[in-house]
Amino acid sequence: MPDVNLSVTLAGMTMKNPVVVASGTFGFGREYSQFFDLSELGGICAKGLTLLPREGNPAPRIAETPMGILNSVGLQNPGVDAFITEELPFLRQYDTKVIANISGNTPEEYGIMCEKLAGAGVDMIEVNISCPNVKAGGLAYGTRPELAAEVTHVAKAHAGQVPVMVKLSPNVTDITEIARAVEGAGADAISLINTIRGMRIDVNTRRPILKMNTGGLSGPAVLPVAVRMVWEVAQAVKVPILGMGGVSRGEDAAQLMLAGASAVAVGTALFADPYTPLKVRDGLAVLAAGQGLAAVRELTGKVLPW
Amino acid sequence: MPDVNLSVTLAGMTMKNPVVVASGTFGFGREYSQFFDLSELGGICAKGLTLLPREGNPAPRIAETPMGILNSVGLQNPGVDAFITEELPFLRQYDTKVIANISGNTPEEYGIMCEKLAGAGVDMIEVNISCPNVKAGGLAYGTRPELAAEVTHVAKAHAGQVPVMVKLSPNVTDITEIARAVEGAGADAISLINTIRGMRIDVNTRRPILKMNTGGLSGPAVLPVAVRMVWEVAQAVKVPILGMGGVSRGEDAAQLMLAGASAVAVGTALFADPYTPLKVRDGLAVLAAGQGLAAVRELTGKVLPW
Amino acid sequence: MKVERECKIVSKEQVGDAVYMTLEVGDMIRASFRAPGQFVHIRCGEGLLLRRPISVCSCMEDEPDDLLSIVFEVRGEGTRWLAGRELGDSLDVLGLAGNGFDLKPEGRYLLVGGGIGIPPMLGCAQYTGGRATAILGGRSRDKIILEDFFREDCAKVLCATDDGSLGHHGFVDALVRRELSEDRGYDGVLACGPKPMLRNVAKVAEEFGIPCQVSMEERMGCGVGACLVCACDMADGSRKHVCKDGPVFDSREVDWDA
Amino acid sequence: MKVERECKIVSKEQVGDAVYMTLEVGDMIRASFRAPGQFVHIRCGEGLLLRRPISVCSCMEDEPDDLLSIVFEVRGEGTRWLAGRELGDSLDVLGLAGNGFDLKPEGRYLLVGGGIGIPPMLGCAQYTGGRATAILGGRSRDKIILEDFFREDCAKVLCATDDGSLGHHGFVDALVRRELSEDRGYDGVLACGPKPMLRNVAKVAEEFGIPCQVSMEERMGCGVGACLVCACDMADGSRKHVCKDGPVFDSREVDWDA
Ligand SMILES: Cc1cc2nc3c(=O)[nH]c(=O)nc-3n(C[C@H](O)[C@H](O)[C@H](O)COP(=O)(O)OP(=O)(O)OC[C@H]3O[C@@H](n4cnc5c(N)ncnc54)[C@H](O)[C@@H]3O)c2cc1C
Ligand SMILES: Cc1cc2nc3c(=O)[nH]c(=O)nc-3n(C[C@H](O)[C@H](O)[C@H](O)COP(=O)(O)OP(=O)(O)OC[C@H]3O[C@@H](n4cnc5c(N)ncnc54)[C@H](O)[C@@H]3O)c2cc1C
Ligand SMILES: Cc1cc2nc3c(=O)[nH]c(=O)nc-3n(C[C@H](O)[C@H](O)[C@H](O)COP(=O)(O)O)c2cc1C
Ligand SMILES: Cc1cc2nc3c(=O)[nH]c(=O)nc-3n(C[C@H](O)[C@H](O)[C@H](O)COP(=O)(O)O)c2cc1C
Ligand code: FES
Ligand code: FES
Repeated sequence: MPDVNLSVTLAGMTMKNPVVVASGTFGFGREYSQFFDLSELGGICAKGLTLLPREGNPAPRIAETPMGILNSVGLQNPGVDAFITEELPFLRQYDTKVIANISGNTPEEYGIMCEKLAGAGVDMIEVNISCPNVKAGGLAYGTRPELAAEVTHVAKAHAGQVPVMVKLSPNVTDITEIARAVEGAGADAISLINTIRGMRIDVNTRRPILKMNTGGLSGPAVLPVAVRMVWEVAQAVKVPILGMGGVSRGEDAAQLMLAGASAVAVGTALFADPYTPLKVRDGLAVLAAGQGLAAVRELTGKVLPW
Repeated sequence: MPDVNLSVTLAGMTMKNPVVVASGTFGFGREYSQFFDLSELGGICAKGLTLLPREGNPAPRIAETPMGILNSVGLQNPGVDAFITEELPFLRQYDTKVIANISGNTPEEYGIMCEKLAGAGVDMIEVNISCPNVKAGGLAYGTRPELAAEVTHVAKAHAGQVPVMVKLSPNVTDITEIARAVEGAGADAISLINTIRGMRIDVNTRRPILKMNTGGLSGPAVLPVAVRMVWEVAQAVKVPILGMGGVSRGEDAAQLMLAGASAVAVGTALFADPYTPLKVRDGLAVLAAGQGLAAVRELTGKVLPW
Repeated sequence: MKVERECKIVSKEQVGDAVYMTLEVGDMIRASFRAPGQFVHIRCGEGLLLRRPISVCSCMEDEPDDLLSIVFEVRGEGTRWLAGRELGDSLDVLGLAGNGFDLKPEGRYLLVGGGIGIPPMLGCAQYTGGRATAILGGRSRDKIILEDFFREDCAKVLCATDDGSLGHHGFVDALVRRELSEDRGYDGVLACGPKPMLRNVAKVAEEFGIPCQVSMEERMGCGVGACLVCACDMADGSRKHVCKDGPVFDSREVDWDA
Repeated sequence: MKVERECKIVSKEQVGDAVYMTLEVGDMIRASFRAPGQFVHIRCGEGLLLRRPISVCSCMEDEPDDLLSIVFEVRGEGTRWLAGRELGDSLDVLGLAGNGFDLKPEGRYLLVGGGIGIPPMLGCAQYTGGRATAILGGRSRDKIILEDFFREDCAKVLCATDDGSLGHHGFVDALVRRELSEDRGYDGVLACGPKPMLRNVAKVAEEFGIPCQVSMEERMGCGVGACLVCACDMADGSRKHVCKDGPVFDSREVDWDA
């Protein structure tokens, strides 16, 4: 490997390299630990947690599309308490940052989860606001600036010293509006993009492939949308960005970093190749070295718009 | 070819088959007429017109992405008058429906263009509302229901007997809101999706590939988003739908039709294979025959959601 | 410990409508074999993001490379790509995944395979050293594949076809019922095939009070238990995962009405 | 009339860093040849949506199949795929596209090719039956490809390299200046190469009042003039399209500051 400094800092959290794994694609790390040492990762965004255990949606929960996949897992998870007692100690064995990802039905639920997780000692909390707000009639928090700000505010108030990163949904007219709202409400970092809503129909059975009819699109197909949104958000806010959406090579990660991301997450690409995060890291190092950089973090925000 | 009735009707306009070519990807038909007889097409959405001639944006105007492309042509066109005198007579030689696609800076411009085109005798007018509204500070008409409705209203008022189809942008939080607004304002049909905004960066030069920095994503990558949006719109409105976005095979077209489209458009896939529209048509016929249908139009809206 | 590695195709032949392939899989069997009924997760070209799960038909430890065979039918893009690979080509294989059947080498089992669910039962037959009875079912005679192999590795082989072109005219569960009523000495019923068949077989086994294990299918992402897409509804309302908790489940655990 | 067809690769060799391929193109030359300087638009595998434009190096009508040769360098994914094709493989070729150079077979032209812009000038040399002078430029000696072919088909061949490893030490425009001042008998200058080179060559030709045509590059979609992505800025503020109006333009038409 070339001699390039790989470490990056995201909202005060220093990672040994800029590659983390995306929430929901890596479980709580146990399975992929059979393939490589988790200490090689910059960080791990754990599977999305809710206050109480959830079984998620009925199967089929996945469909393939051109260079993408749709999923409709629907936040199956053992609940925040089981995460803290059963999963966190396992993750803590590794020398990597642990980022808990949370979803709530109400702002209060976000608050309770933040308090528990801050107490348990995670490195960062990623607040997923793509889930519907039950009180606001099922409207997703992530599509309305005032709701997004409210959730962020409550999360911050209960997270103590633990930095709060808010994860934005791409299913909006103007992502910068949401980004500014959560920054204004105190978010320490922003991650994006979550999945884009899509659908696939089996033309023979005439049934949607997913039992939920629609699901979230991820994978290489969405990379150009992710790059655009990271770039727009980077210009709109000052907080650091964790970029994701379709990364499968060092070059993809470099695009997101140039657009403004301080670090990147790899999700869907894991399913084709479990070693993708390490290959992305190495690819970034080679690319940075080839450009004569001393550190990979020098890429962040360095796009030269026309 | 199997013995299946291919004809479909879109807002009273009967087409010999459900496959049209998407605006901006087929010019005014002259070039692809070198490859096949344009009379084989259900219809032709001509390149987007503006009131006055426009040279469009500087190059590069295209970038490749995983199973997609980005474009930033920016409505280069000879203006509506030159279309009527130079291009329409050429298109009229063929036994196919001619759909003019228009973009304006103000509602008034849409009105003037509709009047001219209705007078010249096009079969349908497709109103592109993805362009920024100069008066409303550059906000795209297609992202605000009230603006979309205003443009539709003015277009309808000036289009006489010619049906008006409004083309929706997918870059919105809730596509059904826009669809209902344009239906309410009198749209005879709705077409979707236009391109999704994206970006690609050359990691070596650190420049966006497109001179405009960002552009519109199209091609197979967007198919699942198109299917989802057509399905949502089909449930929200009663007017017929022209579905598009990533169609390259009969199966893709069938997905859009099952989701609710009465006809489909093929765009980006033409660049890889000029014969795609005919292959999509034939693929649809085979698929419908395989399902024992007497007519391809029986597919429309027949998805069986779970 | 699971592995992901390039595995060379060392034999390929057509069996009925299906393709039979043998792969050199390095130390994959030594490293991750647990029981017959596990599967491999195979990458089908650069253009497809998702691997395809295919059951292990039979496998053996060997030097320098363990050997593993799979049998699959062309259903869509991925299996079409797979069927196009030739002798000497390499496949990107992740495995062995899943748990397989819970069975004792010295046990006596009634193995039930339907259609493309037949091949994984061969591994069970071999594992239990000739003691098993196999019931193979399919739509018609040409869907009953690998019968000769089963005759080699089983005490008894029965066939059923929907159209009566081979063996019993009807479904396998009728043969299961006959066999269980004539012979009370089975330690269990192990089944793989389409869900309606599994449900019917499970019902018969339950009637006779014989434990029954079924191999379930579901669309997969990671194949290792991390992404949670391959949910299988359980009778108790919970959801387990085919790739990690399965693909084999106790028939009484499964919610057959889901 | 343009065609899109499968074309068999009947020769393939390495020339310097570039790949030289000859294709059997059916009646493509008979149907669509206009002049040297046209290009073909080649599909580079299923995974890439956009075809890649490659200039015709030389071509000839033949029976049963016309022959066409291309020379290309590996720059990215598409050309890497192309370079991986072997003798006997088929390529999906759309062509001939574009207009080519406006030249008379009996004219005397100064042909200027830089780097991978050298090959298309060979077609011009052959078309004008040995009367042309060729000036070939490149970074170093190994970038000057096809020199022997040019010697066969030209009255005179001059070379320039940035590093002086072959011929004149410096840029081609110095040789153009020398040649035009020594020989007033040229009907025109025809050039293909990187944009800065084209601009400099055009400037020199203009000084001498000799008409100059340049072959421009731009990223393409359809390759036939329908999608309007391949815009080239003109001096008069309009935008023309490389694939349809070009790739060859009169040097005075082009906006060199864009
Ligand atoms: C544990 C397990 C073991 C299997 N063993 C075998 C075997 O030994 N032989 C065999 O022929 N088939 C087997 N299958 C089914 C096989 O995985 C599918 O036929 C195959 O995935 C179809 O892929 P495709 O690309 O050809 O079809 P497509 O329909 O194009 O596939 C599209 C997507 O749907 C998924 N999919 C489609 N059908 C199935 C299915 N029945 N089960 C799971 N995913 C599906 C694919 O994996 C892919 O992600 C098994 C499935 C599972 C879950
Ligand atoms: C009219 C014309 C004639 C050409 N003739 C030749 C030739 O004879 N030999 C040769 O080696 N090259 C030629 N080129 C350049 C050649 O088209 C590019 O090198 C090639 O497209 C790069 O594709 P890629 O996939 O390897 O690179 P990538 O960078 O991966 O390509 C990504 C995209 O950018 C486009 N692109 C990248 N570079 C260029 C470029 N310089 N010009 C146009 N599009 C580009 C590609 O077509 C593709 O759409 C010509 C270009 C044009 C416009
Ligand atoms: C199977 C699956 C499950 C996911 N679950 C979650 C989740 O629980 N919480 C969350 O914030 N994002 C979730 N995501 C979104 C990813 O974290 C990521 O934002 C998205 O997939 C884009 O990245 P990718 O293209 O690299 O996969 C999930 C994605 C997939 C594919
Ligand atoms: C090069 C290009 C130019 C386009 N120009 C227009 C246009 O002028 N007006 C318009 O309404 N849509 C335009 N579009 C959008 C297409 O009509 C279509 O909505 C979109 O490309 C999705 O379909 P596809 O994936 O089949 O290409 C253009 C698309 C492309 C690729
Ligand atoms: S496929 Fe990922 S958990 Fe089963
Ligand atoms: S590439 Fe489409 S107009 Fe030139």
